[in-house]
Amino acid sequence: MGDVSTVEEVGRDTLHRMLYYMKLHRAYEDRIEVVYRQGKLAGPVFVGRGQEAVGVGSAIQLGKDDFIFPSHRDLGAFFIRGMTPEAVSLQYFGRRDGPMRGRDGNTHMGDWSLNIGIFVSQMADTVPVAAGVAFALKQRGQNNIVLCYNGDGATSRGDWHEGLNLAAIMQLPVVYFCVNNQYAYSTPVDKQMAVECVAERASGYGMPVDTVDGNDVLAVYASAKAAIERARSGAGPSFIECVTYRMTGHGSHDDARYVPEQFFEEGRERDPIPRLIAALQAHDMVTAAEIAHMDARITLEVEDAMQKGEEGALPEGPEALTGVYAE
Amino acid sequence: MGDVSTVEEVGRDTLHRMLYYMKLHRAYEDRIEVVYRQGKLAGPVFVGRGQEAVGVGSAIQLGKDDFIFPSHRDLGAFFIRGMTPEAVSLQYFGRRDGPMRGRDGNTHMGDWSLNIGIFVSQMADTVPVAAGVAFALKQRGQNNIVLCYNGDGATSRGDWHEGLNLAAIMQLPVVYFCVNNQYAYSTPVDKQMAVECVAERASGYGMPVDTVDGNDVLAVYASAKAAIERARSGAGPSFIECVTYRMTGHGSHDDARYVPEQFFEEGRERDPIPRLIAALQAHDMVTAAEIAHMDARITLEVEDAMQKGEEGALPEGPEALTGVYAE
Amino acid sequence: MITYLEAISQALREEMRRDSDVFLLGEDIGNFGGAFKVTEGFLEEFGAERVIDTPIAEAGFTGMAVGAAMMGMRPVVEYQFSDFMSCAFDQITNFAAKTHYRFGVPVPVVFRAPTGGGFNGGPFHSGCLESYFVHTAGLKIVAPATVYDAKGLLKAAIRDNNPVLYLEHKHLYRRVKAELNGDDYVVPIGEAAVRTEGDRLTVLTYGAMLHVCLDALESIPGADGAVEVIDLRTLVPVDRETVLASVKKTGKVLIVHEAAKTGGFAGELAAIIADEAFEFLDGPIRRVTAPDIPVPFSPPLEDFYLPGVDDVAAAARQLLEF
Amino acid sequence: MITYLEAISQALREEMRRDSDVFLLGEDIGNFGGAFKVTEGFLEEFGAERVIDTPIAEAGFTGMAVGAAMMGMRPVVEYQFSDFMSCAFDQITNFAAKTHYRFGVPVPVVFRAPTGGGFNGGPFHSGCLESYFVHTAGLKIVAPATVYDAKGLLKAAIRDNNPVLYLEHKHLYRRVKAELNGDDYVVPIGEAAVRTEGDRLTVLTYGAMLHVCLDALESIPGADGAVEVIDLRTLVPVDRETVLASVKKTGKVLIVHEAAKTGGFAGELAAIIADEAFEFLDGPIRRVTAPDIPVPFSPPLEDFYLPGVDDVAAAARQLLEF
Ligand SMILES: Cc1ncc(C[n+]2csc(CCOP(=O)(O)OP(=O)(O)O)c2C)c(N)n1
Ligand SMILES: Cc1ncc(C[n+]2csc(CCOP(=O)(O)OP(=O)(O)O)c2C)c(N)n1
Ligand SMILES: [Mg+2]
Ligand SMILES: [Mg+2]
Repeated sequence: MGDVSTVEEVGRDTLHRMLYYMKLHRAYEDRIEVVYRQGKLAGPVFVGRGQEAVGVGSAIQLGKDDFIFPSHRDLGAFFIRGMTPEAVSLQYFGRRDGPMRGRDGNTHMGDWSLNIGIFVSQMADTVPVAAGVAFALKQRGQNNIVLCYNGDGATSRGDWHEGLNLAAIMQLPVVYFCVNNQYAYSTPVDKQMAVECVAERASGYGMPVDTVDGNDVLAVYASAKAAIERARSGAGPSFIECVTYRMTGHGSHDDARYVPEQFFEEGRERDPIPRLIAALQAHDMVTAAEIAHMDARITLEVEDAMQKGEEGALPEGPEALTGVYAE
Repeated sequence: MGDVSTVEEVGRDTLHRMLYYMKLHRAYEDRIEVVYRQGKLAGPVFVGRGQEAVGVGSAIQLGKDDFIFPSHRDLGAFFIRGMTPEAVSLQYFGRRDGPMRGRDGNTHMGDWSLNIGIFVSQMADTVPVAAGVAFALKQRGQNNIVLCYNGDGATSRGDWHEGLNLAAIMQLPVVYFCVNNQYAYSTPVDKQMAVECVAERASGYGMPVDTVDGNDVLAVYASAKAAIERARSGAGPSFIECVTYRMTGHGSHDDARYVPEQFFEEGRERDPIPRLIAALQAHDMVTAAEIAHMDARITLEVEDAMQKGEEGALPEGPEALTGVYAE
Repeated sequence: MITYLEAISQALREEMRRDSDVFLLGEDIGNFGGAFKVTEGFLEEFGAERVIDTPIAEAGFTGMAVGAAMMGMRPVVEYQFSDFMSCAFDQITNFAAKTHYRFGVPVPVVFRAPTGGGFNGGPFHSGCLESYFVHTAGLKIVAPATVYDAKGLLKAAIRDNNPVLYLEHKHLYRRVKAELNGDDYVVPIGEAAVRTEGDRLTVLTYGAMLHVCLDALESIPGADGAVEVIDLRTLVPVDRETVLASVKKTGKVLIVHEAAKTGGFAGELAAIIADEAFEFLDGPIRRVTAPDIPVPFSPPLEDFYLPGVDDVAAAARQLLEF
Repeated sequence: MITYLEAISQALREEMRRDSDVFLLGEDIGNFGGAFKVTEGFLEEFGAERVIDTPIAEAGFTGMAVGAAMMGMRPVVEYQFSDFMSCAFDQITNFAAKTHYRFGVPVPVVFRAPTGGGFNGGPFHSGCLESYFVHTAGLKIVAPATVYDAKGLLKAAIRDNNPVLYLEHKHLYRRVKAELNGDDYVVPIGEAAVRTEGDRLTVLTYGAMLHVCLDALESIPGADGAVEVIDLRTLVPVDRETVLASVKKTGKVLIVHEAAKTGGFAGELAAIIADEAFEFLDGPIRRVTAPDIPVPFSPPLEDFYLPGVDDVAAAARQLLEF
């Protein structure tokens, strides 16, 4: 499994969109880190630099009525679902008009009108929740599906085990991704489990398991495509481990002292964005001008988003009291 | 793995002890069910009828300073560790001098002076706790080990996942048994998991996994022997699934309507006690007289235990207030 | 005459017939009809898609219910014993309770919690866990004491757009009976019921303890017309108006619950009263509760543990004489 | 001068040097020195057997700690944020808390819970979870507010033969400083400290709110000698004597905690006082707490959420004038 899709298969248009979203993800986070260092943000920043191919190569394949539960490093997937860079900035700046209205910060966000679920900080809690969403879709005979993303660290939690098992027993239309960036905070995968890879751990649930190069958007695309078709066809859940590299510390406060330089070098060599560009160029599917134009557009979008985010109004204290309960 | 030990290997003496404990387990539970039906017990009864080989074939191999965390159906293992039938009766009758002093009932018991741990009702909670006991043994350089037993149902819980993983990462001297009696209350294994057997589920943790006929005490003995040696040698944990038959309802209140008669027939055919006797007889290792003598002795022991249990003094209400905190 | 347990079944069955989004999940609720037989026959009527036997995975099936509820379905989760909610504590308090506040998406899920002691269930089958959840904004908590309320509050809980913890007391399952014409009605969440009127002492209670309190009145000379027993019915949001109005009338308060004392719900009630009705108090606020120990198994120990008629009567007499 | 955080590290280091049975486990505490750097340098000094980096498995490593404690070891568990204790709720309340009562075996484990808000951590990194645990018999709960107590209470907790929940307030980590000669001392569990003496109002508080209360005194005319601020230091078992003695002297009570109001620990205190010191009360028992909502992220929302100097001062003035 996990064999790479050919550039032809995927097609120029989708490839360009993937390149755009990966670049937008990267550019947005490069910029928000600067904003953070300028002391303009109340909370921390968590980025998915170097991991963009995972969310983008999978979420790009969804239809309007499908659902995702991204992890805290899958910003590209938020963008693909239609969350705007401006909305993300309003979120980071804790503004009233952000998706969480200032009630939660950074990538602790979602937008149900865009079928983007939320997560709680407690790692892996979304695994059974996503199964519940998939259950509702199945129950109602919609042939929509759910993509749920978690890190390698999350797979050590009981909720991950219980959720995967339930999805498998009930044959639910959900695809679970492990964004294996090889670290949980400072803890490398080999201290989190006694097996070689997360996929081994996932092999005991009765669903197809795949491991792919998470820095190769075409590999992610191919594996996700098979799993999505399977889910849509009613054949049940799948698990896909995307091996990637966390190219920063855990959060904006973490200098990643504990990560060997070697690791970052590997990650840089495998950077998913240049790799996609190279593939496109090899097939004459993109010109330098097109890329320059894309970059220029993204720069403007990100700048605009940061400005709107910073200008957005903060909520007023007493607004905190509303909405604990639904009508 | 899991190949049957030869009768010679195990030896007459140990075989007789195993037969004795399996019979004692069986006889005790047959009797306590009668006592229950007579309305003499405040709480329910959970029996391991037909499952005796699992606890007996494994716990028989432990040394004095090893530990066990039995499940609620491994009464034979309690006896092997030195808990007396009288103590068990005092427990069932809720008496002051029972191992839990009337504070908990039925097989919710243990005796730390005998290195028998307790469980809380929450299934699988003992999995990480047993790992912690094993951790202490390892830390202190004792070459003792821990055996921890849980049902098939318990393996669906997050604590089972987290505990197995920790034991594997830390290479702890513990052997985990799954007493797979094919039901969790009324729920058959195929509704609990989408894989064929619990062993598949255990294969993702990086420890050796074995599946044995849990109704063949020699098979249990052989598999446990290998795992115990492994643990003692410092090579880390193992997992052993013992496939057996729950020959009753879940508890004394449950008529097991939902279990196909076929299942009970199979269980009867595979009854571990006659099988061990046959093996012994095939090697002229036991005489009818010896068996008759063993049965007679057990009858007396069980009767005596029931009487002492019934005669034992109940605690007085205010005694409930002591011992919430240690000095 | 139907039992408290049958009232629960009736409410579930009627709501499932009324609304195809209502479904049930939990351990042994299908084939077996539930550990207490609340869902007996449901599998046959509603099928395996709506009466789901789960593995032993409280966190997992709670999370699943939350996800389905976010989609507008109305799951009713049965925990085999309320004690096992401890295994789903994170999903209940963090995902179910906080999602509407953060995300604006309703989570209409009901958590059915078979609660309480009185049958020698021991430390892990007898719990009254309400105090673990009253502190979590976003949850509603109801605790019916009567057959009528068992049905009406469950219907209200199922129709509510928030996570509702429904505390059904095991001791009442087959002990309380009443006539219920098969009517479709709800008991609104948030309204207490005055069970006896009185002007000298307010007794605040809920669940099985209501019956202990009512029995206690028998042994209190002159209780008639003097002791006002209020059945809270809902713990969150608690009916402050009814509670405060009664206290302002009587000036004396006894709070009775089965849960252990320290950190129990009585504390919250005492705090509300000692703040908002202080000027009306003519005596100390007293609590009759279980002691601060796990629920012991052996009959004499559990009998001692559970607040009884005598404990309530003694405390009430004291306060009346104060 | 050392910080509250350094005092915690000191206590841990000294106890680990003193007793080889003491060991630490939690996420990122070894290599990384802990999310807040409490255990910086510990891996180097004590080695990987005693400073254990765990996977993300709160239930699992809590259960492991309980098992090791049953063997007589003295594990100190670090939860990266106290909020994540919700994932270990079952192991803490059922296994750790109830084992000595049922089984007679001590469980000397310490649960270090980085607690509280004030740094825009949002709903899952700012929690004050004490109320979830005060109701569970078998646990002790301490909440140091000063550098001295941070060290002395942690040593007491480690040497105690029971599971002790140690609430270390993140907001105090680097904000409070004091001279500590490297002495080896314990602050006994169960003893409150009177921080200011007064005869007209008792203020009961703990943790970071102690400092808010002390600051509030500044803005209360005539607070000096009038307001008695009591730092509870231990929540379970609470120091009833000190609390009741003060209330009997002042007749007025203000209870301040950072946790949300409903079901918060203030309720328990109010209930104790309204029962045992009722005759001495000259005014309502007031609570200043956070509102009943999740902890919001955005600065203006969190500022509004957290009880502040003005809230405390206003409530205190009101009571003094009552
Ligand atoms: C239950 C729980 N425990 C601890 C934490 C603190 N924490 C936040 S992120 C993180 C590491 C997560 O690692 P991983 O799942 O691999 O995701 P990544 O950050 O690497 O994308 C930890 C330990 C948490 N969020 N939830
Ligand atoms: C967390 C939890 N949920 C539910 C229960 C109720 N319960 C008690 S035993 C049992 C079935 C256990 O099945 P299994 O683990 O296979 O053990 P067996 O009884 O078959 O030996 C259930 C559901 C429980 N004890 N713990
Ligand atoms: Mg990771
Ligand atoms: Mg079973």
